[in-house]
Amino acid sequence: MIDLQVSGPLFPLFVLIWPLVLGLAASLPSVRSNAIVLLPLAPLPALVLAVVGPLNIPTEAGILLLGVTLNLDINGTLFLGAISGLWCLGGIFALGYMRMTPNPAVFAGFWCLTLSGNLGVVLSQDAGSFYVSFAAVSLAAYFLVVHERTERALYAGRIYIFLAVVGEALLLIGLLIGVDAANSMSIAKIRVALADAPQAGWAVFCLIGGLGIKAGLVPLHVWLPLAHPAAPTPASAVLSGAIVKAGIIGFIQFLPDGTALWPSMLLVLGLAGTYGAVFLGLGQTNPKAILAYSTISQMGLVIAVIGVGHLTGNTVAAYGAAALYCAHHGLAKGALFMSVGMVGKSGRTFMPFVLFVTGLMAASIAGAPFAGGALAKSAIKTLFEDWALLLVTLSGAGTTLLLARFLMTIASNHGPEPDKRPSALMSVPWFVAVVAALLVPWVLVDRYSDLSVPYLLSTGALWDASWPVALGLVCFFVGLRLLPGGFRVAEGDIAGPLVKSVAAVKRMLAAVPEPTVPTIKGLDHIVSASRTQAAERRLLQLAPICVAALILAMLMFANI
Amino acid sequence: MTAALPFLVLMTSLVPALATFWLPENQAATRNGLNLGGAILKLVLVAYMLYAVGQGAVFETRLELAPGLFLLLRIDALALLFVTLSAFLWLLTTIYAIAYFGNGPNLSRFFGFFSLCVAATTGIAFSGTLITFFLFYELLTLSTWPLVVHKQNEKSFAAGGSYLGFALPASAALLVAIIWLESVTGPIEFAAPRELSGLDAFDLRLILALFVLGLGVKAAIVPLHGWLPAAMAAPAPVSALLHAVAVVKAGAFGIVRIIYDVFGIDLVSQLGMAQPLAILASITILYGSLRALQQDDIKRRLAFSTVSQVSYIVLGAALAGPIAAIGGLAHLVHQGLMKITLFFCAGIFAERAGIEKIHHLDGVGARMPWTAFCFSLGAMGMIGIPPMAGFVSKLYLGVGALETGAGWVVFVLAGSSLLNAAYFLPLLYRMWFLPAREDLETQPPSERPLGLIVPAVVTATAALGVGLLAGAPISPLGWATLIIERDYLP
Amino acid sequence: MIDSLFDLVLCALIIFVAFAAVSGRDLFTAIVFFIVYGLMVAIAWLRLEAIDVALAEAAIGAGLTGVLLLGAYGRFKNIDAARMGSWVPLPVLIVIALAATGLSAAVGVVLIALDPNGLGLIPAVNANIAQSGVFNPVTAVLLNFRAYDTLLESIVLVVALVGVWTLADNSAWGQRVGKTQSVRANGVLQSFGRTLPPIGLMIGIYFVWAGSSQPGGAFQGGTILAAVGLLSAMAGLFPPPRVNDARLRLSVIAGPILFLAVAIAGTAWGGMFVLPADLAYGLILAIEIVLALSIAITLMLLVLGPPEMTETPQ
Amino acid sequence: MMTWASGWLIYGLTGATLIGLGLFGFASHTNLLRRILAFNVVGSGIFLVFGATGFRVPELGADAVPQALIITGIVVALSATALAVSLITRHASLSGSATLPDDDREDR
Amino acid sequence: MPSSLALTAIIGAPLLGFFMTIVWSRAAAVVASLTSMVVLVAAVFLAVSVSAHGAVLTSLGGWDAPLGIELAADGLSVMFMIVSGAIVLVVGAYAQHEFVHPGTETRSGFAFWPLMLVLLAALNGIFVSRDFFNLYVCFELLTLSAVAMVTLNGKTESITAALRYLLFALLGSILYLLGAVLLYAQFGSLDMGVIGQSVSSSGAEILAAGLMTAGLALKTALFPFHGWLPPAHSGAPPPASAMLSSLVPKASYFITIRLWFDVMPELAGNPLTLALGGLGGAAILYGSLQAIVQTRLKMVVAYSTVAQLGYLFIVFPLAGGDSAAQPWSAGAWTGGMLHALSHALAKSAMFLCAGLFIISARTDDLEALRGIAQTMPMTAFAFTLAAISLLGLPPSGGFIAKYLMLTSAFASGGWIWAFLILAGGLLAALYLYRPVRIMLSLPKQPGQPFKPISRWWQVAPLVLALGAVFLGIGSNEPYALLQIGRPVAAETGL
Repeated sequence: MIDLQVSGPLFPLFVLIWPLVLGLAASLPSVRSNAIVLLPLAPLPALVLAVVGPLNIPTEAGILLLGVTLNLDINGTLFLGAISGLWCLGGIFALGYMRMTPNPAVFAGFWCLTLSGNLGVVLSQDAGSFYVSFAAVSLAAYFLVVHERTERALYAGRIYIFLAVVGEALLLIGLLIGVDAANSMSIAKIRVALADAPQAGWAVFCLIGGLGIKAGLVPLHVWLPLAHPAAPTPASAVLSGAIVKAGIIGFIQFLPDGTALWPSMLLVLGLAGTYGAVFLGLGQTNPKAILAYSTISQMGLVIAVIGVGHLTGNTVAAYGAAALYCAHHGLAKGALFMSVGMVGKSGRTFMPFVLFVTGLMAASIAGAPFAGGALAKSAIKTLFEDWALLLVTLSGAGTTLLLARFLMTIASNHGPEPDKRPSALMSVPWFVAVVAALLVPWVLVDRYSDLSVPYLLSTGALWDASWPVALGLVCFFVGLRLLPGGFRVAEGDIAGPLVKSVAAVKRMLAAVPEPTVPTIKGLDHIVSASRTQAAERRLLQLAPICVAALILAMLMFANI
Repeated sequence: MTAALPFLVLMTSLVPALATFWLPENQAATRNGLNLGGAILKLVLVAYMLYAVGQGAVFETRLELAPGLFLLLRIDALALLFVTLSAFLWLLTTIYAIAYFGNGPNLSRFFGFFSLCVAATTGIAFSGTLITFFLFYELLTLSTWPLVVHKQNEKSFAAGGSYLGFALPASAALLVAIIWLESVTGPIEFAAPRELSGLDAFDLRLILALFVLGLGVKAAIVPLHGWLPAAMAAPAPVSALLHAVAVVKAGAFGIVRIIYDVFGIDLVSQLGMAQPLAILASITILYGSLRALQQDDIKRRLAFSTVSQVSYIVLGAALAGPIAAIGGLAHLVHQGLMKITLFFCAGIFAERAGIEKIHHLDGVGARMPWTAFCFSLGAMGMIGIPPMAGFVSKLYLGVGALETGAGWVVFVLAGSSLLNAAYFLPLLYRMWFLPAREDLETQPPSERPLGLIVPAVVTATAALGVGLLAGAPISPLGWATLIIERDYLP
Repeated sequence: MIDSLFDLVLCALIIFVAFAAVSGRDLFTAIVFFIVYGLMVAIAWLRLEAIDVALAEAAIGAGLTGVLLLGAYGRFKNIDAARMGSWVPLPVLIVIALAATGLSAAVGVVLIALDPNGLGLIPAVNANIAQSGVFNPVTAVLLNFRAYDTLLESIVLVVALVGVWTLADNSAWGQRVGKTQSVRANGVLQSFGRTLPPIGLMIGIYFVWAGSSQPGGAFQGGTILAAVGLLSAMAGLFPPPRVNDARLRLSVIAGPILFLAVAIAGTAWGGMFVLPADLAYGLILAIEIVLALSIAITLMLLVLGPPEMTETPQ
Repeated sequence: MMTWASGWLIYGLTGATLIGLGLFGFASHTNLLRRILAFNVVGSGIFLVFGATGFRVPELGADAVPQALIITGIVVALSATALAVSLITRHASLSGSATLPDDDREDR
Repeated sequence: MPSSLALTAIIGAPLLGFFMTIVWSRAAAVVASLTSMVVLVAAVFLAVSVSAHGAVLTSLGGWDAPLGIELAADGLSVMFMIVSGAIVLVVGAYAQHEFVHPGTETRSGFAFWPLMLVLLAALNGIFVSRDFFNLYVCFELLTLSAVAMVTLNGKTESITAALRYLLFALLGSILYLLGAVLLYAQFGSLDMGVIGQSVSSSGAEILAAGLMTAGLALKTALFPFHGWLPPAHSGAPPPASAMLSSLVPKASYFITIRLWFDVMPELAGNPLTLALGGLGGAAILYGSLQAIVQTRLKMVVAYSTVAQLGYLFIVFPLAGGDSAAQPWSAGAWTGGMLHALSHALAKSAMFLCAGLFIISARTDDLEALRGIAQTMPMTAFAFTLAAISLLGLPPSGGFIAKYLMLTSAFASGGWIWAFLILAGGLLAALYLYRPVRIMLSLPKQPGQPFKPISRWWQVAPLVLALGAVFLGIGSNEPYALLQIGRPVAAETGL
């Protein structure tokens, strides 16, 4: 018998395969038109695994790929839970939001594939399956981005796929070096080996690049503000809430302990993203684009956390905090994107409620007191010191500013029919996401940081949470007064020049000629048949001379 | 039985080839039966050999051509890797070709030479001596030409001329290399590598360079690749043969043989030839991709893609490390599966919908879903998107490169992946996302007969499968590992 | 001394005449000088005690070759002077002259360096002539010791004849050979043609018969017979034969075929070309006679040339 | 002892001279008939050399083998001459030229 | 005894056939076929006998050398006889369609058969003769029959070509004869064996050898004496061309080889071998270039002969001179001989193909042959097979020959010869590719401009081409046979 070489619990494998099965099922003719129904079902096993799953019991399947190893550690559980939860909610939301969408089967199929990849990124403990998962999540998401097939969506898709492929390539380099250094596919071993391998610098650089593209690391972020607005809202929600996290997970998985240049770089780039995205986001008019920049900003913060964790050598705390922050951000950002969908389907009467809940969510992300976000923010703040701490704290103001701008933008976007209310299939998952975002950190904060709930309810902590938000609001209103029309930044800021330069390189290459076999046509002129033939036939006259010469040569040189 | 087995396997292709030549044009059933029967019989024999060789058996047939000039057929694991691929693809391509040509003209000639090509490829794979290799290599050159010019129009003849224009000087170089080497060492058998100390290092380098020159034409190493894009003038089954079953593979396989069984990795490294060869392969990888990017014709684009991809195999050999070698050898199969899928599909596009240019592909995905889907799978494999097979090769190559200290190669691999994406994704994009041409709309093309689409589906599935199940011992990767670990590692 | 002087003068004359033949101003002069040259060389052969060769040279080298050349010259009447050919350009001429001189000198040097007492195969011939069946050593060599050469030589003549015939017009095939002559009645040729043949016939037959013991033989005799035949034909005594006349063809090959048959029959006596000593004389004589006839006819036909379409003579 | 006055050598050297003379004529004329004539001069020169070397010891008479071979040679030369003359005649009647086309500069 | 009978038959039978075809021209084709069959059988019988008992030697008339003439058959001559017998047999079968006319006898219908048979006799005579003067007579026989064959179609160009051929050949004969005369003067013998035993490097020998070599080179059409060959071979009727191009130059080459390897190897200094090899190399390059620019198929094939004959002279530097005693000498020599044989087969096949094309298309203008492969696939295939052998591609006889020569070239460090051999192969690819391509192209007009040709007729060239290929596949026996009687005892093996 063929040895399947499987050991450990099979359920994690099922978690990954189940969405794929559903995805394939979507292509069945009988399912095709109602394929959206499958969306909420796909992440359910993962959710179960996250809730009840055993920790740190690896699953190994030797014959799959290059030997698949899956495992769930404590941070992974959180990521898995948040991600699968959001995917689940997004799926339900889609049931309501995308009832009449064209090609539901394609959407569902790739939704499931993306999901599977996303979950795989969390679970994978070997470079092969991580890469496969990462590729799945990156590339399949393309289909979510371009689902509506509009010019804009296709353009966004092009930029997205370009960066995704570049990211894959960079990731591949990093993985290759890592696998070689570790002489193993195991991510844990790679992480250790990369600490002092000869080409580790290259590897880490490429890993940061490849993963950073997904995580919206500045300056590789350009795809987010293009892709998010283009995608259907449920897709935007999972893109921003869950898919982006794949990069962060990668950082946590691969980055080795070390005190090289790169932790500082992460810190600087992260903070630059945090603030730069706020500025660029304020120049947007599309609410989803604003949210996308907000995601860049928030992820910048997480990246800075990872950087600082490595700088201080306190990676365990930093990863825990980052996981918590990501979990909250994922749910909250998902909820905010759903809000955009809700707004479109809501009449004037239902709007205040939507706006209120949305504001609540925005406040949570900004870190307003009592909200889950505040806890997450507190958790990461413990890692920073001095100026960095100040910058992180102040970023709350920036977030407030940006999200205030968001609220202002959606406030006028309600639907035309005054009494229209979104279906329950939309509002329920939306509401669940909001509640989860607000509550989950309260439940988990003590597991993922040194902080305790009582401390967080202390006045000092509340003040620390409040003033940046207040400052942000003040800035917002001052800004409104000073610049009533705002300012404009193109979606995807530097994407345009990027496209042009690629086209120019392509044109240059086309000018290089291609080697071919030389033709022999010119020979006719060199060897003029008629002339040489006449000459050679006349050689009869020269024959005696040649004969004499031959004999002379023999006489002179023969072996006498 | 065992002594005759290599000969028998060779005959499974050679006998149908020679018999087919004499069949009247209208005996289609006999012709198809002969060729399919041969292919199936061969697969059965190959399956048996896979089992036996996996257990450590070696088969040999030895014939004397002229005094001291042996025709030695020897089946080892490496030979079997190549033969398995070509036997499998031969069957599929035959099915495809039967459907493709229908009642076209000159089919006896076509299938005769086609099977002859496969026989030559089998011979190349089984060659146990340099001269045997050369004989079959030339037989391949000659039997391919009638296929390239099958359409007998100006363009095919230009392609055929280009093919011979590259291949014949290359044969000369190969012959010089073989004779030069053997004039010092005596006849060389792969299984018993000679002590090459009779030659000084400079001569050895020159000989190796000549070998590369001679084999590089078929392996389409830049700048010897010019014939391959031109050869796309041939019908699709021929392209499949050129790009996947036989020709380019023969060149790459030859380079592997030379490096591993004639010189030995250590000597190649000592001579300082490994790195230049790796650089050459890398340049080819990138150059082919860059060229592919500029092509407007689907088959030309695919051809340049082959230029790029085949050098992965060469690269694997040139890196002179076990892991890279495994990657290269696995890629021999992987590339074959993926590229043949692409050419099958390109053939269906051209034959059934008249699609030859890239901009004609718009919206074809919905009208020819199976074809487009298989094409997409193949393309993704080429890019190296996991879990398609291409990724596995790349991973091994990259790791192997790092292992031998050639870290720069990983950037080549990554760059190549990017470029592959750059020239394949627009095709997929057009197929799936752009609106269809009007005539496609009004007269949706058929993907029938089944003989056309089924082989494509099978190869696409196989390309996916060998990636998904790469860890299995009988996957190409597993087999390549067996080859390297059992036969080439001390 | 006087002998040597004679030799020197003769040689000087030969060279002078040869020079005139090679470089004579016009073609006709050259041919005439060539015939003279042939006769003088025949005298030289007499001085070298090679009477058989002298006969052959006079009959064939000078006579028949001269006739052939003169006949061809007659066909050149219609050719423009401009297309009669000329010398090659002077520089080439000089080089050719130098090369030719060098070659002559080389041969000369070699001759001088030869062993002056070289006997060649004289002892061998003398030792074996008794078994050859004939007394003339030259005939012994020709028809016994090296009979194979002679057989081939006789075949060369036939091949040349086939070659000459091949040059006919397709439409002329089956016609009479040669350009039919119209002879003036009672002209010189005709009276010659009436008187000379009987004499020639006698001489020819004598040569053939004498060949076995004295100088003479099939070729010389055959040549004279051929001359007789030619003269008779030109005099209109008998019409030239038709090219596809079976008797004609048979007579052309009769000699060689008999020769070959005897040669093959030799295998019965121990090997090809073996002639048993007691039968040798008779066989050789038979071969000589038949061969001479065949040679005569072949030579005559060679001179007459391929069949040409002409009106029948009045 | 060899002397310059030895009869055979005089004829031998004459033959050598004739060879050169004939070759010169053969190569230097473009007229075909003259070439054939020159060819015959070369031939008889060679035969003379042959015959002369067979007469090196006059006391024993002439060597019969060269004589026989010379006779054979003369007949062979005649055969060749006959074929050549026929060819030349035929060529002349077809092309109106007594030379080969490439040799005949006026022809072009 | 039976083997000397075979030796007799090999010359006697075609001579007998010659006579019979003259008087009995109605049955000429049958006589010719029977005769060449007898010759072939005798040659094969001789081959068996030679390989079993070594070279066969017989004295004609019971007179041993030096007085008499000796014939000998060793491996080399037997191989040449087999190949020429086979070629003549096939050509004869082919020519039945071209030179047999029912009803009244025609000029070419009469002349072809005796000429063919006497050509065969002359060839065999040359291959077995040990006597230099006898060789002269055989050469004259060969020359006259070959020249006569050139004139068979009666066109002005053919007459001109024949005339030029005759002049070159006569010059060659006469130089050779002078050489033979000088040898007799020096040694008192014309026998190869007698002379070979007493070579002393005297002036007479050197002059004689030089004259003979020059004369033979003229007859072999060695560059630059090749000017007569292309017009003669392309002007003759195709069956005649087939024999002229494949066999006739080989005869004089054969004697050149005998002269320098059997009789006087001591005289072959490096300058001589280099000069011959150099001329051979020049022939390869020049002939190939000319072949490339020709516009008529037969001219391409004829110039190809010029080039291919060049290979034969590369044997001299590789196996003669200082190389003679080296281990690689055997390979080079054998390679050269195999090349001569495989070229003979391939070239005769090509000319027969050309002949069929001419009959079908009424011209051999390359452009006019466009698409002829559709009408005559078998002939086109035969042409291509022959081309493969000429290119020296495996597994043909041409390949084995070139392989052996290249091996020797490398072993001896003779780079330049290796280069020439390879360059010749590549150039051959250039000049043979064009006709093949044109034949296989689709015709310009859809109509059928070609006259169909019976399949049986097309078999003839195919048989010869296959012979060239099988000479490579089964080169074991020929290789062994060629070694028998080879004078220099160097190592065998590749």
